Amino acid sequence: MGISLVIDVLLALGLVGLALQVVAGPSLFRSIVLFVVFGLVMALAWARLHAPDLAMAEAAIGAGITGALLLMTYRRLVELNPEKRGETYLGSRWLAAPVGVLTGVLVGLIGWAALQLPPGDTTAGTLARDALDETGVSNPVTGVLLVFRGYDTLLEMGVLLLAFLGARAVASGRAHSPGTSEVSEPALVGALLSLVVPLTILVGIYLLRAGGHAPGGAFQAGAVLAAGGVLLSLTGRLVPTDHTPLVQRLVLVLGLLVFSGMGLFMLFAGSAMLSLPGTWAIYLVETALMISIALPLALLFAQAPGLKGRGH
Amino acid sequence: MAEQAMILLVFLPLLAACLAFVLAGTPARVIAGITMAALPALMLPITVDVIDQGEIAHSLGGHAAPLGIRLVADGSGALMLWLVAIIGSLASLHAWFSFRDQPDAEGTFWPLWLILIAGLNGMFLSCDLFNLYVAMELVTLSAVALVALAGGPVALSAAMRYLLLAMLASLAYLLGVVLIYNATGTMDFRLLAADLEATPEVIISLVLITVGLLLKTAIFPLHVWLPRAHASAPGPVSAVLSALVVKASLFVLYRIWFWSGAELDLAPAEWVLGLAGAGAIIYGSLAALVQSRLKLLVAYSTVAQLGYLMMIFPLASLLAWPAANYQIMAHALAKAALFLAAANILRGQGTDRLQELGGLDRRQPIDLFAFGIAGVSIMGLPPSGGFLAKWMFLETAWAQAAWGWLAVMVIGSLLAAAYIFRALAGMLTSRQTEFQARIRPVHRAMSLSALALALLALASGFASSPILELLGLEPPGLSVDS
Amino acid sequence: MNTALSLAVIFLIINLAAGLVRVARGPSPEDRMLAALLFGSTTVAVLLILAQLMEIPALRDVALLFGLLAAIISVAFVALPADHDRDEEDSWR
Amino acid sequence: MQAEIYVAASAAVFGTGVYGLILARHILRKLLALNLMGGGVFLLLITLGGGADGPPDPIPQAMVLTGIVIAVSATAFALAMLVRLYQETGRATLELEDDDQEGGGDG
Repeated sequence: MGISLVIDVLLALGLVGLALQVVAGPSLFRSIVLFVVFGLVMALAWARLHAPDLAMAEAAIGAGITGALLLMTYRRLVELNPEKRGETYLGSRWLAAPVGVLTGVLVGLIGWAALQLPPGDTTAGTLARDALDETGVSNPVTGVLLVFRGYDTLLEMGVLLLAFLGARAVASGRAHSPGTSEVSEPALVGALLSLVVPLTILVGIYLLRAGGHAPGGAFQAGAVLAAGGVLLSLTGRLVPTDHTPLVQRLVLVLGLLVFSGMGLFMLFAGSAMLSLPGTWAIYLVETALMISIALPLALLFAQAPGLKGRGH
Repeated sequence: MAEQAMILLVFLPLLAACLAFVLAGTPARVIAGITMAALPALMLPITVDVIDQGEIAHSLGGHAAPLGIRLVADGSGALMLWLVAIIGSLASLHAWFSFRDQPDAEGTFWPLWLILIAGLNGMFLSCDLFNLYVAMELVTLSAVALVALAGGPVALSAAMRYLLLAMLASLAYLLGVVLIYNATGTMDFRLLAADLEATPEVIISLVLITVGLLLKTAIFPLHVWLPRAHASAPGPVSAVLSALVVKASLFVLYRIWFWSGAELDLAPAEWVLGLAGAGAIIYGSLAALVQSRLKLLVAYSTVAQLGYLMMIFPLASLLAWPAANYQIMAHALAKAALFLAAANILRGQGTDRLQELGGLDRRQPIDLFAFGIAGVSIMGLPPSGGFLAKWMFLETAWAQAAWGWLAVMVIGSLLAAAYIFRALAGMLTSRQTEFQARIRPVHRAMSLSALALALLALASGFASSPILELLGLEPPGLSVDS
Repeated sequence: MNTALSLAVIFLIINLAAGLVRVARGPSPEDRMLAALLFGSTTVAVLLILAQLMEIPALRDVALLFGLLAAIISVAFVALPADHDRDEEDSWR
Repeated sequence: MQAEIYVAASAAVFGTGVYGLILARHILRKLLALNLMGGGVFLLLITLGGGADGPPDPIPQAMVLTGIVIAVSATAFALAMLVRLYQETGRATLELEDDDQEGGGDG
């Protein structure tokens, strides 16, 4: 026990140190890279806290997709204004000390409060563990996400759709290509792509299938697929379109339609809303969710209403 | 029957949003219109059952709380849902005509709009702290996107400020919820009530939750994001933002305060909340008084009117409860009318600068009339709903000999009269302005939707008894005589 | 056995910290990205050992995911022209 | 003991995020700070959820998964809006505008 505690201390120190560097570092680009590293260390912390589901999600979404989005946005801002003029970091240096003290007090209060609370004996979580057998899946996290608190998951799909709709609402009209199709690309990119992209699909499907009994599930799988899409749009294999094609519009709402459609069917068949008729239904919903997670994430990265294959 | 209707209140707009997004164009508008028109119909069986049984509930997935999430419609919740149904459908009528000439924006507008409605209904029905977090994100992101839809630097930076502060608010709220879950093992805010004790840790988490919700509600001094965002949004969006969106987070605050925290003694905090409300009333009214643009005046008036809703905390009693709910309702109806009328005026005149709006009584009489009628309710003149709300508040303060709060509310009403009359006086002067180049046609239905809301605000003063009956269910955190 | 594994993890984490210095200092984007790739490989190793140490086999799946993401990062780096990131003390803070 | 370590770390990360959010002016930096704050909240949730000893509570894990997806959604939307704002104004910061500008939004 003693020596493995050193691991935790190192990870905790790493997290705090990285957070400080992200906030106080001198260059914005460096802060973004360090934020991605923060995500990776966080994934290790999740592993140490017996949360492999989260380690996957953090690596794929928290560090991976978010990091890619941040870097892409940084790049677009630099393109818009190569001189990076007129930007300063600290609004007013005299604020730094009082704000530091204030947040220090906040940190103390939160930490203290969290440690005071005695852990409850019977939590909703222990009930979920006990009731897991009814669900047909043996991964309790999947059970909670799809069965016990499926409503949260469904609304969350709405939030993801909103992010896409909002981004489309503020898009400036002209589609922007995140890839570098004009620049000649190194010869190895094509070869590597033909290896990595099928691999992302394979891993995605594997994670989806594994989600029932082991860590994994729709979110992790969707994020991995999205990473494949990010790759393809980065290398110009997928190019942005000005409008969202019908098929992609359907895919974007597929998860919502399938999940709530099945829920409503069960409701009007006399059962409870969002109750699922069997294990197959869980996998069906998860598959739909995976697809509807992957596409908006890839589109958000491309900052485009739609994508199409190059040459079409 | 009522349970199914309650679930459809969330899922009908959600599915309609998906369909509107997929089909786009004219079908999107038709789907949205049908959906919004169906909402009041869905409210009928719900209202009957709520009056009958006190409340209706449904455990989603068949898993009872605390394991699952349940939807609950009680009296005050039903009132809010009615407001969403009525204001939502009248604002949709306005949007039907005002967005018709912007096909690009319209394709995004209807899905966003329907998700916003679904999120609002979800917030008013939710009985689970974490589910409320998700529903709140649904409302916030769609609201921000709808503000940004107006385009242009002003709306975009207003939307950005709104989004950043709302994200901060969500995180503060979520942190509080995390601490609460750890203390009690449940997130159902009715079940919580039994487990919450006034230990310093619970107080800290309640403070975090409260600050987050106050930031989302834009209670003074956390209001900085509101006036710009509400004033620069498209007309129907401003109406729903001011009438409903800020009330939704306040409604959550009421629920946590008076249901979950029913057993706690929070007197000092109640006083602080009252002071924030008093600050909002005075500051918001004074700021509204000096605005040179109509929509900003209306937006600052929202800051002021939200202050009244804080008065329930220091005056906590069973008399203040219907007063606060009445104020939510009256303000929502009147403010939606004001924003729609102001949007019509801006559209018709090409400007909403007060000094350029002279002689409006001849050019846009219906909009001016709607503005005036709604203004009566904002000022709190009889026989409007606003009058009844303020009268109940004053009565409560009088009964408790709370002269300070009473004085603030009286001053607030006087200031409201001042800024409404200032706006009306500007628009009624016969000074004919020169340029009419930017005028765009205002469809009759757009004016009538504003007028309908204004008349409803006025009428809610007459029809008080069924509404008060709906509010009959008393939150446990309020006593008869405090 | 467990002590040995723990020590190995600690050693690898200290390696990560060393790599972090390159990420933070640069100076060239290639330095940063190589360090980030090293990061990926090292975390894969950490996860594999943790899977053994904590008896959570699923952590091997996590390691698999990390390996895939590291490959994606390398492609992304090759595909993205990164010349504008060279300046360390950019005025844009 | 493990719980104490991670509770301290999560509180410190959250606080660092708050500090950065208040002081940073570039919107991208504000978003980084908000994401750090989110990380702190999630870490606290899992740490308290009994990850340290005994079987971990699945409900906090599901909540954090939801939270991560919401965080990336909000961040992605904010980034898209930032690009547009930058195109329109040339600024990546929020200044308090004077209230006398003509607002759009008559639609």
